[in-house]
Amino acid sequence: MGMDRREFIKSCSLVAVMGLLFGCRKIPLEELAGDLPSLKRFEDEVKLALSQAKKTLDLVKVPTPGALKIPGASALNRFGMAIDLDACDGCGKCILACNLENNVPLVPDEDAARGRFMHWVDMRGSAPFMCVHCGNAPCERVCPTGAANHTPDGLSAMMYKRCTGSRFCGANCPVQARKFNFNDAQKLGLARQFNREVPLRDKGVMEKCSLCLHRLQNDRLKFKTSLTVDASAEEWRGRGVKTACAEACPKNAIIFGNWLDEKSPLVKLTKNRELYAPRELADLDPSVVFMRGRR
Amino acid sequence: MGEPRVPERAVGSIPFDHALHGDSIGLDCAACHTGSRASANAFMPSKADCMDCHRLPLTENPGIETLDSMLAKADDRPWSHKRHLPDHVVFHHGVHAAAGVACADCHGRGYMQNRYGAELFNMQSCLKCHRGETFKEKGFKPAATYCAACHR
Amino acid sequence: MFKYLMLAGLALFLPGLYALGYSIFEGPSAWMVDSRTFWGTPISLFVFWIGLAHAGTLLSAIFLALDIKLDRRTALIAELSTLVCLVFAGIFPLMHLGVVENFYMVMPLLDARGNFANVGSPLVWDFCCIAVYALLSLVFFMTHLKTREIPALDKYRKPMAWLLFPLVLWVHTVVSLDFATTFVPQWRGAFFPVYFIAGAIFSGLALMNLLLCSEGYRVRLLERLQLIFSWFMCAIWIWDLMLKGSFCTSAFIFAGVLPQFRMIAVIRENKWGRIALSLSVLIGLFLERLYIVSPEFGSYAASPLNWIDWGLIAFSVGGFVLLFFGIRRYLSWKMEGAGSYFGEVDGTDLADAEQQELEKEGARGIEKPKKGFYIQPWASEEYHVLRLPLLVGFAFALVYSIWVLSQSVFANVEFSFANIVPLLYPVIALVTTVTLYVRAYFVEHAFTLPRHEKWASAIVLVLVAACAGAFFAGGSSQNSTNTIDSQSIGVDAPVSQSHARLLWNTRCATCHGVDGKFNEKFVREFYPVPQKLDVQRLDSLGADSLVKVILNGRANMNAYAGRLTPSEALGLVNYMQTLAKSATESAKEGDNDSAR
Amino acid sequence: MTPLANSLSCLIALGCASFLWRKGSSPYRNGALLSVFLVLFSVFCYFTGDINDPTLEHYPFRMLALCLCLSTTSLSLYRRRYLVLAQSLWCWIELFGGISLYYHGIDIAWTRIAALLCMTLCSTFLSKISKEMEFCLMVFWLAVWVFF
Repeated sequence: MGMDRREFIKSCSLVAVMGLLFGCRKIPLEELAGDLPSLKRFEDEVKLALSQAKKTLDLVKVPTPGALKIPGASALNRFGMAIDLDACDGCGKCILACNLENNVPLVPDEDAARGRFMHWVDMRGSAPFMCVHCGNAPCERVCPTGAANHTPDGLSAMMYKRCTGSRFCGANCPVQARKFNFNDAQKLGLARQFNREVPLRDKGVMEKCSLCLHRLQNDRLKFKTSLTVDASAEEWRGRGVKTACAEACPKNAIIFGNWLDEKSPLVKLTKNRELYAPRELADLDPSVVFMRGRR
Repeated sequence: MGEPRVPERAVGSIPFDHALHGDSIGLDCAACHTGSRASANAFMPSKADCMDCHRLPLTENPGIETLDSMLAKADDRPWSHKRHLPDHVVFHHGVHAAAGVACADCHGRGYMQNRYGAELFNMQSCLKCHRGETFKEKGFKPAATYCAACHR
Repeated sequence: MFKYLMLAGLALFLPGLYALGYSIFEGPSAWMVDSRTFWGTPISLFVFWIGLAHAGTLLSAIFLALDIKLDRRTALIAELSTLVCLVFAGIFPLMHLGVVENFYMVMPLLDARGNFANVGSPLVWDFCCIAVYALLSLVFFMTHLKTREIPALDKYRKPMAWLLFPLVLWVHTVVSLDFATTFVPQWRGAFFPVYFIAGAIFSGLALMNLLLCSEGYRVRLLERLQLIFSWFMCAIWIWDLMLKGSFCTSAFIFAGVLPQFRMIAVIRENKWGRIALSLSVLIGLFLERLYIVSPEFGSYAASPLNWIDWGLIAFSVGGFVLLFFGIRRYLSWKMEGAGSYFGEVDGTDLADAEQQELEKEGARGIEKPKKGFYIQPWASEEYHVLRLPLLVGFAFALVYSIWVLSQSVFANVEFSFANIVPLLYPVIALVTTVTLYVRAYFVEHAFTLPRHEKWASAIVLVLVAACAGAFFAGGSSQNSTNTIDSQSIGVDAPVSQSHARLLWNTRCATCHGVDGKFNEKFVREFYPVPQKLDVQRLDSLGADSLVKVILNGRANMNAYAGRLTPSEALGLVNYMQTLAKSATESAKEGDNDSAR
Repeated sequence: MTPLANSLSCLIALGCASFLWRKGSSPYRNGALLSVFLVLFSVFCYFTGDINDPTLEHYPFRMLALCLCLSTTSLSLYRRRYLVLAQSLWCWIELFGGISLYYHGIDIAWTRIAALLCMTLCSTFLSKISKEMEFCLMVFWLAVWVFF
């Protein structure tokens, strides 16, 4: 299959456009020059997003996440995060860190005005809020192509090349954690690959927090080539991995770890804390939770 | 997929023959492709890697002087090639080597006669092996087939 | 008459086509999308047109199946309208995709890579149901069209009608499940299947009445049904209101209140009055679809639609008018002349025909007395025609569902029978129809195709096969642009034994051999023989000097300073010692063996 | 919805059924009656059940389907056909309502659907339906409604 259907369809629609309307309206033919946006613009966008952030977040208590219930789930790993509401002061450093780690593109001004950012992490109730990687994720259930699917170790992964952009997952996500690539960021010069590890997304696909999937993958591969020094684990438990947001947090309010590994910081630090999740997600078995209460 | 993939030579390209460097003198692929047993990319030999052996004239045949002079002139990363996989595909040579997959299983033997492009590099062949449908005689155990094992 | 309609259609269609092309190029950001669902007008239009598409099958097939007489002309018009509606119902879900060329990934068939669509997704059900529905309606229409020339075909109409009867309802049920299965609070409703079906039939009736007006006659039965359905819709809306507390007022006014004016004889008996009634129903139901798909648009006082939305609406409406009346004109010689069986032409009142029809309708509105109080179902003719094909269809559906559920692709997706139930009937209907007509053509020789039609069908088959092949192969993605050259030195961290072994095999085994003895093939022939590894020597030299040797080189050995970190060198030294030990031990054993 | 209200609802349906398809009644009358019944059932559900309970969403429509089933026994013409169709409608509502609820984590009432399907098939191929048979059918439906 050498031929590229996208080009074909584009040219077809273009023929329709040109043949039909002769200079009636600007026809989007010109390829916009893709000069890379400056880091400054990313920082400014994060500031703008912070200024527009939702002020409230409706939380309810949830139990500590256990092993996944999906078939073929790993009994050793279930990765997740806990966000410490007592420590977090909503500085938003995590948002920028995430954008740079995952090459999250900028959005044009009109989208920004509508609050339609591509940020995987956004502020709600002055705390970072991202996809919580539900144990039984509604988005995965309705994805027609299976592009949104679960890994055995608890990530709700997104396969961009398999996505046909039906936006059904977005419609079915109770908290709108999924972001849709409405515009071709690379052509518009809004995308920049800060991190070679993460591919840039094309126009028309869904994306969302991947829990830094690439870091986990790299660690797993490193483990499987048996190049790690600590022989303490005979199975891969993803120890020593941290998400970009967790790394960037100055207050250590974001803790990444493995819910099923008692050695993991997540399990240690969530002991005798009270765990919360957004009300809409409480009974969808979230992997990313908020925590409060005495330390 | 099909077009032959000859490694791109650096300027003043140095003649190279896989056949002379292979099993015939008991060299492992990893001797030059230093990453092929341990890291994600196989890598190309650096000048130093070549010089490990070529610091001495190795044969009597007259070509060797020109070769050595060329090597001497070459910059210290003489070889490079384009990655044969899309950016959203994760492939780690080390893991496969550790699992006992031989280089020739995927790369074929063509390159031994300096014929490139005979490799089975596509998702079908990956998945077939990961599902344990191919290489039965080698007794590989089925590997991960969930998408995020190899894609990002 | 039709010519002017076609021109009007064209006038709407062309700008609409521009909007379509533009929005396909621009992608979903072209039309107004609602932050909640990302869907917007195209999906509303899809639901709207798929609903209108029910008019045809409802009136021709279901009436036929239930022995409610409808004249050939009305039935053909209905069936034709179904087909044309389906064209537009099919376009919108495709053009609303973000990556249009990936639409084939929605088909529940295995592709070359072993990827499989997620058959648990209502979108996949949609795709299958609509495709099958379109195909079967086409077959049904052609059969009906040809009954004039080939009376033998008439025998297959009723079986087809019985097949289409559930299918048409199934299609809209599945469309409703797109919404009912989600977590969107405004879409909660296990009653959506009935709701959508009622709405579909309602709008379909309105469309039929409109088309009949253009034909210049009317069918009172259809107008009555339209009125009755308006009541039923209102009842459903009341329940919706109770459930969610939200309500689409404009839809209620247009489709609930205005149709009641049919009770006034002046409006009812006036052609323009009837047109107005039907139009208001259509408008009302379209507004309702908009409301359902994007609940956050709220009131329509301030229009949420931009020019693209209007363009898409114009495209579908104009396109429908153009296409429908175009075909209608082309086929008029086949359609007309049958006389309007119980319709009445404007002016000349055929009230008595209508009266007879009323009596025929019998006491219960949609019912016609018949001799023979009780017919055994299995004695009926259609049962005989359908028996074998149905059996094949069911068998195939069974096999298919087992195959689907056994796909290894669903390794970590929980699947139950409930996920594929909606796929079953379309599969059954498709296979049954194919069997039915293949048997009719090859076994019973019920009909023959003229030469050009044979060619046409052959070409179509080839095209279908080609598409299937392309979809099976799937797309391929660009290779990375990264170039790879030689390995750069790693971070200086302590290395494990296994790492050291890998390093040894990579860096040292060329000369020193994997097992610490030499690589015979290389040294001796090309290269001076390196020092032998033995424990005493290694110990006497000591680790530090050995590390220095590795990093800085020695007589015939190159320096590895730029390529190995000190700790890696140290790891190698330790590994050398283990190699040496094992070598001496094996040597000892060798001696013992020889001594023995 | 409490068992009491549940059984009450089927009695209401039974009562409403007797008004349908009277001899010589016009389609308008029947159509209007059906719509009114639906509103009536909705109001009944609204006041007897918890509006946030998902299983309530298609309850009035199930009542309507039951009502139609019961009413068909009084038909003089095409009794069997409409009896079968009414039962299929009920099945339909149960099945697809069930599927949409299944996606919200509520199990499908397979037993009820299976029972209805069996009865639909049986009554298709049943020889002439006598008065006694009608009575049995009605009892069966009510039993399905109350117990399954």
